[in-house]
Amino acid sequence: MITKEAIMSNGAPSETFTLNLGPQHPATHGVLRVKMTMDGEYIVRAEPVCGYIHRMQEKMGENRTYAQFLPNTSRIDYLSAMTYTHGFVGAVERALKLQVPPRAEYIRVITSEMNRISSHLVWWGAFLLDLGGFTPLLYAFDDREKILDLLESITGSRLTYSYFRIGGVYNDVDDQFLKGTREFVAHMRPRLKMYRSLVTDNIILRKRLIDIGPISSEMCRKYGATGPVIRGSGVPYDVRRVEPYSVYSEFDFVIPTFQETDSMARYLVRMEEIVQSLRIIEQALDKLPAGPVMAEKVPRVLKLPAGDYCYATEAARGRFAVRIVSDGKEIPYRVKLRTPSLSNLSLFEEASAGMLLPDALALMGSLDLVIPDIDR
Amino acid sequence: MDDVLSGDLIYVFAFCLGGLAFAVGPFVVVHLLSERKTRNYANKTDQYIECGMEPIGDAWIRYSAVYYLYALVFVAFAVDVLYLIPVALVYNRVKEFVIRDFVELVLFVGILSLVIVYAWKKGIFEWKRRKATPNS
Amino acid sequence: METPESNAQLLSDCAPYVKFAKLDELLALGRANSLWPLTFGLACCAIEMMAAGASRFDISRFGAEVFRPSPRQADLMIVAGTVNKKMAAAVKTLYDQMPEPKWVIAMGNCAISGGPFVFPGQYAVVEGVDKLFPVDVFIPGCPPRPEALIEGLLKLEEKLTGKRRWPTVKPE
Amino acid sequence: MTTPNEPQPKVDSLPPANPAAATASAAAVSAKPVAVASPQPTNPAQPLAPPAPPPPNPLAHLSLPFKGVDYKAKGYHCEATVAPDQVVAVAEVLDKEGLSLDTITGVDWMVEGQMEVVYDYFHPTKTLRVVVRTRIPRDNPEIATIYKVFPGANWHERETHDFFGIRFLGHPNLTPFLLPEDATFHPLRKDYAA
Repeated sequence: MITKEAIMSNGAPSETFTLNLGPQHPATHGVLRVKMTMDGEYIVRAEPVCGYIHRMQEKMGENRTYAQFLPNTSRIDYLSAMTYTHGFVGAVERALKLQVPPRAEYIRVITSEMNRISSHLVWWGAFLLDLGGFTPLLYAFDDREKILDLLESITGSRLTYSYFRIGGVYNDVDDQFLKGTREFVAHMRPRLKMYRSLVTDNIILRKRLIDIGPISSEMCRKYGATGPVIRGSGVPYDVRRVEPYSVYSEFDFVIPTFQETDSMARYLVRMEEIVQSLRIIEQALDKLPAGPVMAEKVPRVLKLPAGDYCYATEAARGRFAVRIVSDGKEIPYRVKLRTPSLSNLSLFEEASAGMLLPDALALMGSLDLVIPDIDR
Repeated sequence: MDDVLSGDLIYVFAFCLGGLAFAVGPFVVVHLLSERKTRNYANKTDQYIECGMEPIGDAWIRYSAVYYLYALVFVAFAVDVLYLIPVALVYNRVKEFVIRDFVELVLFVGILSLVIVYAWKKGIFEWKRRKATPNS
Repeated sequence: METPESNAQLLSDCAPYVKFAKLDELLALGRANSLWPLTFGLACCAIEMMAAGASRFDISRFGAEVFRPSPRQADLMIVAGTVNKKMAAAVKTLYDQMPEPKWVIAMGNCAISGGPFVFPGQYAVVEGVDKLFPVDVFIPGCPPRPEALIEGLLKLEEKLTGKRRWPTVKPE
Repeated sequence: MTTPNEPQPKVDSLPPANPAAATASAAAVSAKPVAVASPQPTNPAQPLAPPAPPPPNPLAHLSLPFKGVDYKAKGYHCEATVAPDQVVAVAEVLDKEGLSLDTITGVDWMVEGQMEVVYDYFHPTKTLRVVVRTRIPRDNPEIATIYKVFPGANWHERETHDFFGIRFLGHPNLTPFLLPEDATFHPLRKDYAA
């Protein structure tokens, strides 16, 4: 670890200068500012400064009823909006002990997994953009448009779906969606082979990612990092398996885990997760039961019994948890949103000390950050 | 000074004038066509670009020497290419000197590429910093 | 000396072969067909802006796919997302650093009026980018579809050149 | 205004409050804090079924006042209500146990004149979700930082300080995290006027 003293004791001491990897920067994919103290190309200290897209989601939770807060949940992390709505809706259903019909649970799993694939595709395109390759972004968005068409046909919007409702889903899926999803799964598998030969086996990518930004599982535990970051460090922590919610316990899928702890491991975890999500979608399509998609007697005005209720889901970036503290009224007393990107980024300062600047950007890209997810 | 020489001189002079026009021309055109003033709302128009933030500290500081060595390697090859341009004009113009020209070219470029071998050994391309005192 | 009539006569003779236009119109035509946007994605609308720049919706058909990171090289700022009070100073700085001629597209409800984040007691969001600097084209939507962004670009080109290059789709 | 450490008349609909704020003896961690073991909040909607056997307490081997919680109803496996000065000790014990810090939540109980700070922990390998609650007086909310045990708490504490004004003693850099650098208001306090 290169500390400031080590640099200073370098014979002719070269001064450090402060660089703003500021709010408007192509590599931060949003408005994250990193105040970097640099010595030449080496980073002495990289301190992320957040809050440039703070949109008061938690304050809005305290002056909106449960149903009114749903559109907010899909604007926290707009790339895996389904799992965020699933977290909030799950917490309310847990408090009301509401039984969601099985068909709705299966539809929730299918749409969440498709949303995870579209989120990983955006990450893949943007990450390769950081490393200098522009073509993968075009391939990734071309496939992603197919997912968005399918999700748009049932939810009505491309990105910020408020598709899940308290007690079920907004409307039923028609067989045009089911047929399209099967075609998409069949189309995506050979595409993944092409992605592997185009990018994953590319020597330039391997040189840029292997042994870059090692994050030990101990550091993940100390900072609370979850998702592909902790799975890239050898710990198979996945909320779908550790705290099974919805009907995830009925599918068999593997939690991809790599021991190498470097950026390449996190890259491979996400590419493998796309394959696992395709498997889950296929199994869910085969076992999709008939029946209603909305619980019968959902009270019009929801009044949660007093107390606090948590619900955690596995978003594309990690563990998303909602804590609703209710005092019996129809407006929640406090809504706390535990978002994965905040914890994943909090270890960046320690992980990037002493690295070269381009490697630190590769590390930040491998953390897969969505900045409104950090600032809420 | 017979007229042939002055003809050539005029030709060279015209060529330099053309080069100068290419250099100064855009400034004149831009000055004529661009708007007179820039609208600004926080009068930060002439502040250095730093992702929308106020630059912290000064950039005129003592840098590590690696940048300088990197630039030296570039200069070595820039000069190398400079000499190759006239060679390209007369390359295998005379039929029986074909092999000789090729060997001379390879020799010239070979000697100059020793710079890269030397720089590689010195570890300039890995951006390693010279450690006066071995790092503990 | 030629009389005005013979001048007009001369112009009309070679009208079919030579197109006469004021220099400004020529410049406007060039600028309209090569708007270089500044990569300035803030939130959800940034993903739709990326989708517009990617393969299916492809704004390179209108010469706008070159996203310049540095404000000095961009002439169009697409404000895609929520501008909050901590970010307002940076947004104004970026606007100032862009050389004239520059235009602004406010993409999405957040940039137009603060969008879904306006409620009594809100303390963080600037309600509308036109509070900071003049905006040329507003694109409503949350987030607006990539086609809406392309329509916004065409509207801006119409504002520059006065002519609309694409037939307007009449809602039936 | 009643003095903060004298327990307020509890409104029964509030969650199990623990008035141990100032009166808890600063005994070693293992000593039982003066915690009123409040009854499990029965849900009035349900008919008064025979009380289910108390859910197992996975952290029973620890000497801390943990109570098992029904995961299906609440979303976490066990919780403990501790005095504010024991929070760091509990964090060290849970750190040795191998848990990881999930998040730190502030809740402003203005009616009671107390601020509640809730620490969430999860276990990376075992199925275990732990909640540690503590109550601090509302007029000068101060609590020790657990930054030394969990560096990840740095940002969570700065954010809770932003929203509630809870000062975390010993925190290396308690400047506004999400709010503008010069912000002095705390928006999530119940008495915050725009």
